[in-house]
Amino acid sequence: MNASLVLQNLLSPPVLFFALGLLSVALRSDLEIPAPLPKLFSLYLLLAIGIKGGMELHASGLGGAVLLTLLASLAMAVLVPISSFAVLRTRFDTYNAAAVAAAYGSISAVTFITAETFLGALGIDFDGFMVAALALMESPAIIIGLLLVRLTAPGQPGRAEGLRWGALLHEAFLNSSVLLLVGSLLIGYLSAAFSPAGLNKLLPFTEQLFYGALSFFLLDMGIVAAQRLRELKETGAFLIGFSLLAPLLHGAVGLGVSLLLQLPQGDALLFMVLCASASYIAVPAAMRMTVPQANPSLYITSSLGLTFPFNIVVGIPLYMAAVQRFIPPG
Amino acid sequence: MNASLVLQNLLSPPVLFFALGLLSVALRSDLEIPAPLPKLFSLYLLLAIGIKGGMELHASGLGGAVLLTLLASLAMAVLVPISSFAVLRTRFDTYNAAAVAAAYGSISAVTFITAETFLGALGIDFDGFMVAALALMESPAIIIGLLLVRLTAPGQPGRAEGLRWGALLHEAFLNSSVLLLVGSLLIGYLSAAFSPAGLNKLLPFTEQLFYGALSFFLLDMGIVAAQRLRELKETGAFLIGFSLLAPLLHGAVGLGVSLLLQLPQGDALLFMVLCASASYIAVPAAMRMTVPQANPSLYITSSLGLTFPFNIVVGIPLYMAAVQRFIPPG
Amino acid sequence: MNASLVLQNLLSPPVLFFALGLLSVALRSDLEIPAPLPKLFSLYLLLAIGIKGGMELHASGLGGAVLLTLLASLAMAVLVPISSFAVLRTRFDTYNAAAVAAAYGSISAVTFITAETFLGALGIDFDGFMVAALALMESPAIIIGLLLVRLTAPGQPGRAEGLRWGALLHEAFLNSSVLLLVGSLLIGYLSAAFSPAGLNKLLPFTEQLFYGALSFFLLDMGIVAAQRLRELKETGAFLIGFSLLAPLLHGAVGLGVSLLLQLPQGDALLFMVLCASASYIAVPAAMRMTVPQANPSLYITSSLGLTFPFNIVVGIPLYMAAVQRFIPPG
Amino acid sequence: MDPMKRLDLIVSERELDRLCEALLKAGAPGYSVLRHVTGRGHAGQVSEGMEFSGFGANAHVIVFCQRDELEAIRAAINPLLDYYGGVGFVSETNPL
Amino acid sequence: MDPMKRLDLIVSERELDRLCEALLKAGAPGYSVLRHVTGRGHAGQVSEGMEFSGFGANAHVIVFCQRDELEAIRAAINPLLDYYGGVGFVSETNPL
Amino acid sequence: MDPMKRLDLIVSERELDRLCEALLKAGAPGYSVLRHVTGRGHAGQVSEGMEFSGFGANAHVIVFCQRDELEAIRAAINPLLDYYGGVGFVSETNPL
Ligand SMILES: Nc1ncnc2c1ncn2[C@@H]1O[C@H](COP(=O)(O)O)[C@@H](O)[C@H]1O
Ligand SMILES: Nc1ncnc2c1ncn2[C@@H]1O[C@H](COP(=O)(O)O)[C@@H](O)[C@H]1O
Ligand SMILES: Nc1ncnc2c1ncn2[C@@H]1O[C@H](COP(=O)(O)O)[C@@H](O)[C@H]1O
Ligand code: NA
Ligand code: NA
Ligand code: NA
Repeated sequence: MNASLVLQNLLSPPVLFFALGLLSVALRSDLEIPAPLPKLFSLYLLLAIGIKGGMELHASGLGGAVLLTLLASLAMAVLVPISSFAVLRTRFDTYNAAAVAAAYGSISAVTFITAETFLGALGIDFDGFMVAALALMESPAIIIGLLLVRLTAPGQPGRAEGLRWGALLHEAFLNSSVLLLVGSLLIGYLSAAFSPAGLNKLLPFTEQLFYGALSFFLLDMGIVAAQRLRELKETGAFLIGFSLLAPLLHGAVGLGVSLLLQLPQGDALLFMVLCASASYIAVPAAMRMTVPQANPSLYITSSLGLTFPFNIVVGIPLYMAAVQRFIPPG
Repeated sequence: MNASLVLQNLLSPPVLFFALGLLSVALRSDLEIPAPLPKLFSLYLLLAIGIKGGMELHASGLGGAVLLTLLASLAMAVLVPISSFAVLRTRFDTYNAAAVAAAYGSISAVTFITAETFLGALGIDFDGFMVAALALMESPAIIIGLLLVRLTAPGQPGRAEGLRWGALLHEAFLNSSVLLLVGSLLIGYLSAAFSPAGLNKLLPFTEQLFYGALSFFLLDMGIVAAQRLRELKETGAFLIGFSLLAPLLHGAVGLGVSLLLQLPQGDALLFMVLCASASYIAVPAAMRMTVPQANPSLYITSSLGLTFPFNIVVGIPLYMAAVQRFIPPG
Repeated sequence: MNASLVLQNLLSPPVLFFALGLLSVALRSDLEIPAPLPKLFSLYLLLAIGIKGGMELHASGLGGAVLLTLLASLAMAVLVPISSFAVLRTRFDTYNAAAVAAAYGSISAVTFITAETFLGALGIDFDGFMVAALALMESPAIIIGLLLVRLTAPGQPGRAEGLRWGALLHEAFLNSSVLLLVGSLLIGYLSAAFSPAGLNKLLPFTEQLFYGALSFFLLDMGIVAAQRLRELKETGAFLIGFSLLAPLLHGAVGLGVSLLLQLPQGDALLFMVLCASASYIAVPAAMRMTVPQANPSLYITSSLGLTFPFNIVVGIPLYMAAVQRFIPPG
Repeated sequence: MDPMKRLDLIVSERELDRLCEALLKAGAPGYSVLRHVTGRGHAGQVSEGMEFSGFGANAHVIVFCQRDELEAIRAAINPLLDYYGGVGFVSETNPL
Repeated sequence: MDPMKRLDLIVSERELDRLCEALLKAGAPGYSVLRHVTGRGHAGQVSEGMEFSGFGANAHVIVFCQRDELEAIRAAINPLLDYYGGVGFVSETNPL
Repeated sequence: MDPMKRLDLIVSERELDRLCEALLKAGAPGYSVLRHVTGRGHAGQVSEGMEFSGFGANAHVIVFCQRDELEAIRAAINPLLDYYGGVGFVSETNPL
C-alpha cells in the first residue's frame, strides 16, 4: 500500500483537526464547540455538497452509468443491513442487532465529504451524481432495520401499527438531513439551469468556505468521537471487531461493484466510502424513536466512535490504494 | 406582467431556499435551524447592508434627491400606519388595530435585501442612500402605533405615563436592529472616508458571503413563516385579505411617490418594497412590551406568515414589472 | 505623538465596531450577540491566527532571534505577575492580589490580533513566531498566581494538595484556548510542510474572513466590556489606576526588551502589546476554580472593562508611536 | 386559592413532541419546556454532543395543574415514560 | 434551618428585565433565570422560532426566599403577571 | 410509592463537573443539568456575557432521590457549596 497516500491524508488540515479533537479529549482539556455551533457546520456542509452536486448533475446530465450507479447504491443500502443483521444477531438481541445493522446500511456524509476533498488534493475527478447516491443511500436502511425488528422480534407490542409505519416512512425520507441534502441538490440543479448568475453569487459561500468549515466540524467530530470511545467497555470485543472489519468488507464489495460498473477512479472511491461508512446522524435519531428497546450507546459508539475515525484516518487512503491498484486512471 | 421576471425571482437560490423552508414545514420534517443561529444571520445581514450602504453613501454624497427621498420615506412611515389603523379598526379593537397598523408602517429588512439581490441579478443599479431610508422607516410606526392607542383607547391605565414615553422612544430608536443598521451605516461611511484599506479587508466578509447568508437565513424564514401559517384560523379572513392587499396598495402609493420624485428604476423598486413590506422584528418586539393587550399571533402571523412570503415570492417581481412599465431605464 | 496613528486606529472598522458595542450599552439598547455566537468567533480567531502563525513559522524557520524572543516572553510572563502582586498586595488580600496579578501576567489574544491588523494597515511586517510568543505567555502567570497564594496566604487549607497541583498544571497548559492555539499552530506548520495544497484551500476561510470576524467579535467585546464598566464602583480607584498604568509600564518594559533584542518594528509592537495586555479568558477561568476566594468582579472588570478598551483604543497607536520613535523602520 | 400540583418530566428531546401532544390531550392547562438538558439516569449519560445529529439531549417539561386534572395526565404520561425512558415527579404547589 | 419558599415564575423574555428589577426592589435575596423556555398557556404556543427578531421565548425565574419575604414579592410580581401574562407558583422548600 | 426528595443545586458552570462527580460518588441515582443559568446571589450578578471565555454562567442541577439517600448527598455537596458558592435546596416530591 502506498505510504504517501496515508501521509497525505493524515497531514491534511481536516484530518489534523480531527486528530486535535481526539487529542483534546485524551488530554482531558475543556475544549468544546458548544451546541448549536456544530449544527451550523453540519447544516452548512449538507447544503454546500447539495448545491455542488446539483450543479454538476446539471453539467453532466443523467447518462446510463448514472442510473446503474444509483441502482447499485440502492441495492447496497438494502443488502448491507440484512447481512450485517445476520452477523450481529449471533451476539445481540433483535433490537440491538437491527439498530446497529441499520447504521451500517446507511452512510456518513462527513466521511463522503472528506473523501471528496482527498480526491481534490490528488487532483482526481468524480461525478456530481455521486451526491445523489449519497442521498439515496441514507434512508433505506432505516426501513430495513425496522422491518427486521418486526419480522424477527418475539411478540411485538401491537400498538397502532399502521400509524407507526407512517411515522417511520416519514422519519426515513423526510428527516432533516435527507431533506436538506435533496433540497439543496434540486436547488443547485434548478439554479444552474435557470439562474446561473444567482448560483455564481452563491459559490463564494458554498465553495470557498467549504474546506475550512469541514476542518472546523471535524475538530468537533474528533471531540465527540473520542467521548464515545470512553464507552468502549460497554461495547464489547465483538462489536469493536465488527466496527473495524465491516468497513473493510463493505468497502471491498463496493470496489467489486465499481469494477463491474466500470466506474472511474474518483467515483469508485466515493462508492467504496459510501458502502464502508456508517450513519451516526439520521439512523440513530430514527432508531431512538422507533426501536427504543435498542441501546443507543451500542449503535452510536460503534458507528461514531470506531468506524468513523477508522475511515477518516486509515480507511480513505486504504480504499484509494485499492482503487489505484484495480482501476486504471481516467 | 413579465413572466420571466417572476421565474427569474422564483428560481434564484434565496427564494428556492425560502420555498424549501416552507416545504419542510408542510411535510412536517424536523428540519430546524436552532436558535441562536438565525440571529447570527440576521445580525450579519444588518451589519453587511449597513456597511454597503455607508460605503455607497460616501461614494455618492448627499444630493438633493437624497433628502427628498428620505423625507418621503418618513412621510410614508407616518401615513401608512394611520390609514391602516382606520381600516383595521373596523374589525379589531384599538390595541390589535394599532399593533397591526404599526407592523405595516414599518419595514422588513430581509424583503429589502432580497429586492436588492434581485436588482443585482437584473443588473440594475440603486443608490446607497436607500439603506438610510430603510433605517429611517423602521421606527416611526412604533411611535404612531402607541399614539393611536393612547388617543383612541377607552380609559387608558394611568401608570407612570411619563416614564412609559421614555421607554417607548428608547424602544423605537435604540432597539437592536435600528442601532446595528445605523451603526454599520456610519461605520461604512467613516471607514470609506478614513480607512479605505480597512474597509477593503472587510469586504470579503460583508460582500462575498452575503448571498449565501441570505439564502441560509431565508431557509429559516421559510420555516418560521410556515409555522405561523398554522395559526391562520385565528387570524380570520379579514386580516388575511388585509395582509395580501395592503402590500399591493402601499406598493402602488410607493410607485406614485417614486414617479413624483423621479427616482430611477432601482431606487423606485426599493422604495415600493419598503412601503409594501411589514415588520416582524422591531415592531412586534416593541408592541409586546408597550401594548401587551394586543394579540401577538395577529400581528406576527399577518406580517410574517402572509405579507412576507407574498412579497418575497410574488411581490418583488410584480413591483419590478410595474416599475419597468412606468419608469424608463436609467 | 503621531495623531494620525490614533485616528487611523480609531477609524478602522474593528475599532469602530468595538465603539458601537460600548455605545449600545451606554444607550441601554438591547443589542446582544447571544451565546454561543461569541464563542464561535473566539474559536475561529484562535484557529486562524494559529494557522497563520504556523504557516509563517514554516516559511521563516526557527532562527536565533526566535529563541531569544521566546525566552524573553517567558521571562515577562513570570516577572510581570510577581511585580504586579507586590503592588496590588498593598491594597488587596493575598487572593485578590494574586488573581489580578495573574491576569496582567498573561495576555489578551484579541488585543494581539487587533495590533496585527493595525500593522497590516500600516504595511509593516512582523514574524510568525510572535504567535508562538503569544501562546507561550498565556499560561505561566496562572502557575505564578497560585504559587503566590500558596506561599503568602495565611493557613492554606490543606486539602489534597498533590491533586490540586495536577489540576492546576492541567488548567494552565491544557485549557481550551492554549490547546486550540498551539494545535492550530502545529497544524499550520505541518500542513505547510506536507500538504501545501490543503493549506491553500483553508486560506479563504482563515484569511479572507478574518477581518470581518474580528470586527464582529469586537462588537461583542465592546458590549461585554461596557457591561463590566458598570461594576466600576466595586473596583475602587486604586485598581482603576492600576488598570490604566500597568499597560503603559509593562509596554515600556516591553519596548526596552525589544531594543535589547533588536526586534524589528512589527515584532516590537506585538511584544509590547503582549506585555501590556491582560487576560480575561484563560486566567479568570482558571482563577475561578483554583482561587475561589478571590472576587471575579475585581480581576475581570480591571482586565476586560478597563485595560482591554484602553489598549484597543489608545494603547496600540501609542505603543506604535513609541516604536517608531525608538526603532528605525526595517 | 386551592393548592395545585406541579409535574416535572424529564425525557429525551426526541420524544418531546409526542409528550406534549399527550399532555394536551390529557387536559393539561399548559406546559413549559426547557431543552438542552443533560444528565444521567438508568440509560447512562446524556450529553449535548450529538445535538448536531438531531439526536438531541433531554428536555425538562413542567406542568402546573389542578389536583383533579392529575389523574388523566398520569394515565397518559406514565406509559410513555415506561416505553421510552425518562422520569416523572409530582409535588405540591400553590398559585402565587 | 427554617423552611423556606420557592417561587417559580414563567414570563416572556421581553419582560424579564422588568421582572428581575421588581424582584430585587421587593427584597428577593437572589434569583436564577433560565431563558429559551418554550411552552403553551392562555396566550397560546410560544416557540423559539422568533428569537432572531428579539421577540424571544419565555424565561423561567426561580427565587428561594424566607417565608416573611414572600408577601412583598407577591405584591410586586402579581400585577406584572396580570398585565403581561405568565404564571407564578410558590412551594415549600428547605435549605440543603 | 414512597415520597422522595428533590434537590435543586445552583452553582457556577466551572464547578459543574466536580459537583456531578460528587453526586455520583455520594450515591445519587441520577441527575439532570440545565446550563446557561444566569442570576444573582451573594457573589453578585452572573451573566452569560463571558461564556466565550470559558468562564460560563451558572448551572441548575436537579436530583430526585430516596429519603435515605439524602444524607450522604448532603454531606458531599454542602462543603462544595460552602467553598465555591452556590445554593442548594431540598423539597418533598412523589413519583408520578
Ligand atoms: N399550566 C402551566 N404549566 C406550566 N407552564 C405554564 C402553564 N401555563 C402557562 N405556562 C407557561 O407560561 C407561559 C405564559 O403563560 P400564559 O400567559 O398563560 O400564556 C406559557 O407560554 C408557558 O410557558
Ligand atoms: N435566593 C436565591 N434564589 C434563587 N437563586 C439564587 C438565590 N441565591 C443565589 N442564587 C443562584 O445561585 C448563584 C450563586 O449564588 P451565590 O453563591 O449566592 O452568588 C446565583 O448566581 C444565582 O443564580
Ligand atoms: N434521579 C434522577 N434525578 C434527576 N434526573 C434524573 C434522575 N434519573 C434520571 N434523570 C433524568 O432523566 C433522564 C432519563 O432518565 P433514564 O431514562 O433513567 O435514563 C436522564 O438522562 C436524566 O436527565
Ligand atoms: Na454504509
Ligand atoms: Na411598510
Ligand atoms: Na501581559
